[in-house]
Amino acid sequence: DIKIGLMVPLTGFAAADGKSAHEGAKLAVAQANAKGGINGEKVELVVYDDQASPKEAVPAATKLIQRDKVVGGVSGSYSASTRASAGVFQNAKVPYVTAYAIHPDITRVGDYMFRVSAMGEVQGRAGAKLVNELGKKKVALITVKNDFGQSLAAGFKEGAPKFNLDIVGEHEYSLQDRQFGPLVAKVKSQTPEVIYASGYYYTAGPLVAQLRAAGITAPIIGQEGYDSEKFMEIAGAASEGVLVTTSLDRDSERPATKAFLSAYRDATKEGADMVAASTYTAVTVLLDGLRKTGGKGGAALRDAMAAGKFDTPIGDLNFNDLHEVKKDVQVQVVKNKAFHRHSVISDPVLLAPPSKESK
Amino acid sequence: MSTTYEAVAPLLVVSHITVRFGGLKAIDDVSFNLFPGELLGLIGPNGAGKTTCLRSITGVVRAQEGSVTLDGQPLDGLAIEKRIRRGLALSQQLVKPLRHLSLLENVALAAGSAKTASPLASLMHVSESAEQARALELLRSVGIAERADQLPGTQPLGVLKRLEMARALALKPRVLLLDEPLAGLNSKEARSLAETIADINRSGVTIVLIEHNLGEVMRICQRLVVLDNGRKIADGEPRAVMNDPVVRAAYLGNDTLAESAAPEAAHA
Amino acid sequence: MLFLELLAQSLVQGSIYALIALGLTLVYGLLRILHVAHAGLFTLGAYLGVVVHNATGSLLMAFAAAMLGASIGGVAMFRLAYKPLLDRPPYVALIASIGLYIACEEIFRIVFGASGLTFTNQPLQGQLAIGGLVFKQAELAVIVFSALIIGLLGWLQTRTRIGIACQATVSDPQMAESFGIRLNTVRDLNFLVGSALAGFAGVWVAILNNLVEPTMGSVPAYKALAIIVLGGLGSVRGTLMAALVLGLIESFGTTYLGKVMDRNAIAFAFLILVLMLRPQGLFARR
Amino acid sequence: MLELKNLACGYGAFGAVHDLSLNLKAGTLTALLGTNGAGKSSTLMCIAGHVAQQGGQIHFDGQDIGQLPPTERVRRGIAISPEGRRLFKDLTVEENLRVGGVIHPASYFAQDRDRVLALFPRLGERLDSLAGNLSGGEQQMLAIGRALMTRPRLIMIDELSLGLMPKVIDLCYQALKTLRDEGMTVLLVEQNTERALAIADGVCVLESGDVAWQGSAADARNDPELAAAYLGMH
Amino acid sequence: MDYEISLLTTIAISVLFALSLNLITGFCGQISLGHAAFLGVGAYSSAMLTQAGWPFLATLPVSILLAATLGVIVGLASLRVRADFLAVTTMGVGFLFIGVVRQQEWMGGEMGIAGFPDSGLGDVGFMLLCVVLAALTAALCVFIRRTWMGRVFGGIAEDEDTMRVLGIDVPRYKLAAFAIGTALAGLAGALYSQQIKFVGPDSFGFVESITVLSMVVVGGIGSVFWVAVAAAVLTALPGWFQFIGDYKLLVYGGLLFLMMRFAPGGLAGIVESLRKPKAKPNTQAAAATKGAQP
Ligand SMILES: Nc1ncnc2c1ncn2[C@@H]1O[C@H](COP(=O)(O)OP(=O)(O)OP(=O)(O)O)[C@@H](O)[C@H]1O
Ligand SMILES: Nc1ncnc2c1ncn2[C@@H]1O[C@H](COP(=O)(O)OP(=O)(O)OP(=O)(O)O)[C@@H](O)[C@H]1O
Ligand SMILES: [Mg+2]
Ligand SMILES: [Mg+2]
Repeated sequence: DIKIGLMVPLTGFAAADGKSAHEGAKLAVAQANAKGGINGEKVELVVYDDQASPKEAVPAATKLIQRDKVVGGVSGSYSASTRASAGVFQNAKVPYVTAYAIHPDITRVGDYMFRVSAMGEVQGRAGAKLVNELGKKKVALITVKNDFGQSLAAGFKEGAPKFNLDIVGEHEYSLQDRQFGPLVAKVKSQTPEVIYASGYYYTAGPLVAQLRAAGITAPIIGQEGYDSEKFMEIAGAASEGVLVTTSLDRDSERPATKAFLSAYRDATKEGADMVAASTYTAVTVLLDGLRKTGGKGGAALRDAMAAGKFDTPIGDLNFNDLHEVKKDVQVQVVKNKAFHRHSVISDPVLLAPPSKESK
Repeated sequence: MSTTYEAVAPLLVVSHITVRFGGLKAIDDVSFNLFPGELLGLIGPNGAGKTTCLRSITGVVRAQEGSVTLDGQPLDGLAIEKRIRRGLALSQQLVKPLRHLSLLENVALAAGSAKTASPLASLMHVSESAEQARALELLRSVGIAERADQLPGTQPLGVLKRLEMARALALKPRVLLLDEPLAGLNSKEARSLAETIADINRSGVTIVLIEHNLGEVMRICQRLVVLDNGRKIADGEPRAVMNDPVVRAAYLGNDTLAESAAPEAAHA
Repeated sequence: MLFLELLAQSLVQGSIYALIALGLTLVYGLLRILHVAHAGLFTLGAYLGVVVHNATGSLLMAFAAAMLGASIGGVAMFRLAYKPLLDRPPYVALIASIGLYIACEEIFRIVFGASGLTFTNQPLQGQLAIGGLVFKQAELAVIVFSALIIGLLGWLQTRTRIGIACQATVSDPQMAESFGIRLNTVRDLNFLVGSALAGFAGVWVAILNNLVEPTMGSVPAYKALAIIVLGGLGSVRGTLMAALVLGLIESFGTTYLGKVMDRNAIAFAFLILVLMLRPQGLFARR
Repeated sequence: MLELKNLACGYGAFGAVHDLSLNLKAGTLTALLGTNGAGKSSTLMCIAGHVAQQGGQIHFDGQDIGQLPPTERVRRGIAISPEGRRLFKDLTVEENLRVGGVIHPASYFAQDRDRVLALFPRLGERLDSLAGNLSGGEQQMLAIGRALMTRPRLIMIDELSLGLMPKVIDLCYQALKTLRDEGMTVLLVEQNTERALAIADGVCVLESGDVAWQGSAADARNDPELAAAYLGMH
Repeated sequence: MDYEISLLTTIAISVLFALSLNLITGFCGQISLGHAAFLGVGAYSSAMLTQAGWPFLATLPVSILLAATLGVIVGLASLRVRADFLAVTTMGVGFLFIGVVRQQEWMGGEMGIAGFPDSGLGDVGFMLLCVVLAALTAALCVFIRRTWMGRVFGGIAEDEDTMRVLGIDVPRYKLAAFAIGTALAGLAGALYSQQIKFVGPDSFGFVESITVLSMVVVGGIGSVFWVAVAAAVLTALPGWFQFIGDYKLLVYGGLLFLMMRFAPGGLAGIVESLRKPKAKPNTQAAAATKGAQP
């Protein structure tokens, strides 16, 4: 058998995303095995729970490599733990594909690191462009206080001057907040034309509901953290019209996307979210690479992946010299309690991921 | 004896201290002197403020007004432990041994005060044998040596009282403050412990003794200070104080003197 | 206007805090246990509330189920977990309680899923305008209920024989028995009432957020401790004041100090400041 | 009214009292004497239901109460003023008295409290103080007062005179006499042997958990050997 | 083999960290629910200094010093508040620490610090360093236990008022306990940052503080050997439990609870009761002595 590793937060505060990531990865492996595996060998997915904690991640990653002898790994986890496990994979020269963690340093750890999602900064810049395309100028920026929110905000603020946006207020909240009374009151007092609010569905749901309840009607722009059916469930009617920048286009005509969405629903009886799609993608990218090397890992696998082009549910991917992907950002809008295509932001310059030269 | 003290400089001077607890004046402008080598009895009705007075001397409670000086040096504002290190020792009315140590170790801990003067010093010393030897001696002197290795948790009150005294003595104090050391002892035991106290006094330790056991107080004290309702109402030679009608009214209850204290006092 | 809205929001937040912390105050006041697992009962209440409401559509049933479930859970915790540990040092019960809380969180996750539950028909979402301020019905209800309950408990605790009997068991349980106070009854009762309150608070928070997650108790788990300590440990009046003050500090603090510290840090900076000035808390029992 | 038959009690494996038989008639005062550690306090706490009974029986009003919980014993009329006072430190003096009367209807309270305050006027001045802040003597008064609040038929007082000033000791003994004459049964533990013997009807002397002497107080007073050997009198 | 080395390193760091709390909470009785903050101080200072070009070993003294300085400040708080108030105050210190660090761009803010140079000791060398330091810490603890300082700490843990009446400068001893304990935590932090190669605010939060406290309590508060054992076991546990994946934390929480419920004295308590199965005062007696304060 060929073993690949998955680091994922099955327990702890990030367990909800961990579950999606796990399902996505399982689906990718199952599909590969159904097609006869790699070189006739079955693929085995070795899953370790890292609780999204760096402390748990290091021993788990070491174990994946030393005990289970995986030829490649996928991180379906958050930035902090991914950053910690990345070092272990790099040292062992085992390719490691990050699904949705956005910490910029992950790919800088070394040449065995890959990332299939757009980094926070890139999405933030796309957000700024979206505001401009909506024809609005006065923005209130609401930021979830963690690495995800911080990098989104950084990207947004980087993009804002390019489009002459006027940031009328910056607000922060913590990951555990579900009650936003004071924040909402302050936003209201600033009368923004549009709100750029980062968060995850479990913070964004209550946040959007409370913004709307306070009578704020300005459009709300969220990002891939919102990208879950749960968001509509929680925010209810208030979610209608919310825009989301993400990597998954629900109305896409691309075969890879459609196939994934239906296969995921068949497998789990639930709609796929961004985390599931990204992790699925990360695993398929790894498996594609393995197919090219005939199951061999190490430098061969790294080079195969670095050189490859991949047709995935979240778009056609190829990696730059820092092993970041360059791709368009999908804008989805909530209509009738579901995500639908709103527009696509494609701007190769604005959306350029960092490369070896940059920074 | 008491008359000669006026010539000597007092060892401990309590001057005009007042202690309030909320609205209650537990001590109201009390002053007295303690002369070197003296055994002073501090008596008075329940709630008169005797314990509070001792505690304000040791700094356990802060006096709002007045000052306490030891050997001419003011103690005001000093923390308890600093005062203790200047040579005070307190045997409390509410007995509080350390429950995880044996009686011997309880006393030995106090006996090691030289080694515990500062954290750094304490880190330099390991051996406890000298202190244990002294502790055993002290336990013997208060009569509970045979229980040295037991834990205090299960000891009857009388034993704890003596332990408390041994521990205070282990600090080698210049002034020993005793709060009802005889309570809970029968008369024979009280007599012998009082004897011990007198011996300690003769060995050069100045003592303030709070006691309701008037018989023993009259027998061993050289001078009495009487508090009532937070005020000092008498100060002087025991017999004279006891015959003071104000004291009798406040403390003894007029008719009962005959029954208890008087005969004791008489043959003291 | 902003000022008024912030004030109103701090009142809402303070009331929620008060509801959660009250049950804990009762338990702490009686047994001096830092009962972290209280937050687990709070979460249990929230889950039961949502599940029952979704099944029956009745808010009354939802509250009844939540309070009943939480109080059964609470009494069970006391009997099985804390009672044998009462004469141990307090951190033993604390760690046991933390273990219980972790287990609770995990059980909720395994049973109800990691991504949480929502109301199919979210109740009490109507809006009311009072003096230019807009409140949700649910927000007003929280304020009113916590005021009522706190009033009642305060009266029970300080004015009635039951209250005094409870407090007697704190100082010296054995002697309290010797004066005819049935220790087990008093303690069960306290856990019953305290846990029911936790369940009650859980349903309200569920309604306000329309989201019940396995980890929703993790903030209350420590915030409530901070509140009861700030309030002076064990006093109902103090808990109320501390909860409101904390709501106020957090609302204004995050609005004006958000750049320097986060919400927790603001709350705890205030707590530390208060404790340095008043080591016995804002309102010591006397 | 209280009858101890071959009572043995102690802590875990340790026996504090081995074989104590004692018969208290209603309206009498019995002094339980002995040196430190003899087992007096253990006996009282065993009767109150707090120290494990290891053997024998406790009959109260002819019924075996050995299995009853403490809460039940006090309802039957047994009150204790324990060694160490064991006040409810965080409650005020008044509240301590209230707890004392908690088994009775609230309407009894004012009357019972006033009776206690008449006995210990000092407590009246300190009604709103926390019990933990009282002076040693005041605490002792409160402990006795609290026991009286239960309207006991048998009152057990451990170390009555401990920490009390002579005047109050007199008052207490006076009060005990009165109570006894009103029909209350008293079981008294005292170190102040002289005072106890002067008032007691019966005497029991314990020594290391065994009965060393038992009889009427009159006999005890006239037995110099007893006084010297066990009672520490001189 | 690498896995064992990595695990051993993690365990050694945990042991060191747990012993550092044991000194404060176990020896001196000052309960702390914010001990991870000191781990954080050590980790951040070492990470930032190595990033600035310092050799790793040279950052150790700085980490120790900074953590101890903060520790003494918190120790000052312990002079004002006691028991449960202290517990919650220290918990507040923990939240304050990460709350402030979060907002500091120069400390990496939410993103934390990553990508700092290696210690240069190699995996085995670093593991040996950690193990030796943990062993030295254990030895120091055992030594402190045997000195007069240990006796004084024990007394303070039980009843500081009485210790004052014995003329012992309780504030200075408490500060000493905090200084030594937090200095060691700072050392553990520096090692931690080297091992994980990433420090971020969330790694030093309440959960971490609770985890280390549970190591101390599960081991048996105050016992050097058993606390070290508990730290090792609880650290390795999640790894062993990988196979139960989804139920990992449930089992962990459950074990924590059962351990306290049935062995409140911790591992040390279990061993104690095995050694002499008979004695142990029954609960009634214990309650009696607890209440009996004349
Ligand atoms: N911490 C305190 N808070 C409030 N009141 C107090 C405090 N300590 C003592 N008091 C009150 O101050 C008065 C004096 O108490 P103190 O203990 O000094 O009396 P005492 O003379 O030692 O009496 P006793 O002989 O009964 O021990 C008492 O009425 C007592 O209730
Ligand atoms: N909680 C306990 N656990 C174990 N042994 C105890 C406990 N309490 C008391 N003892 C032991 O029981 C014996 C009897 O103690 P008790 O307190 O009954 O004596 P006492 O006659 O009341 O003495 P005193 O006059 O000093 O109060 C003593 O040896 C004592 O050490
Ligand atoms: Mg006194
Ligand atoms: Mg006794």
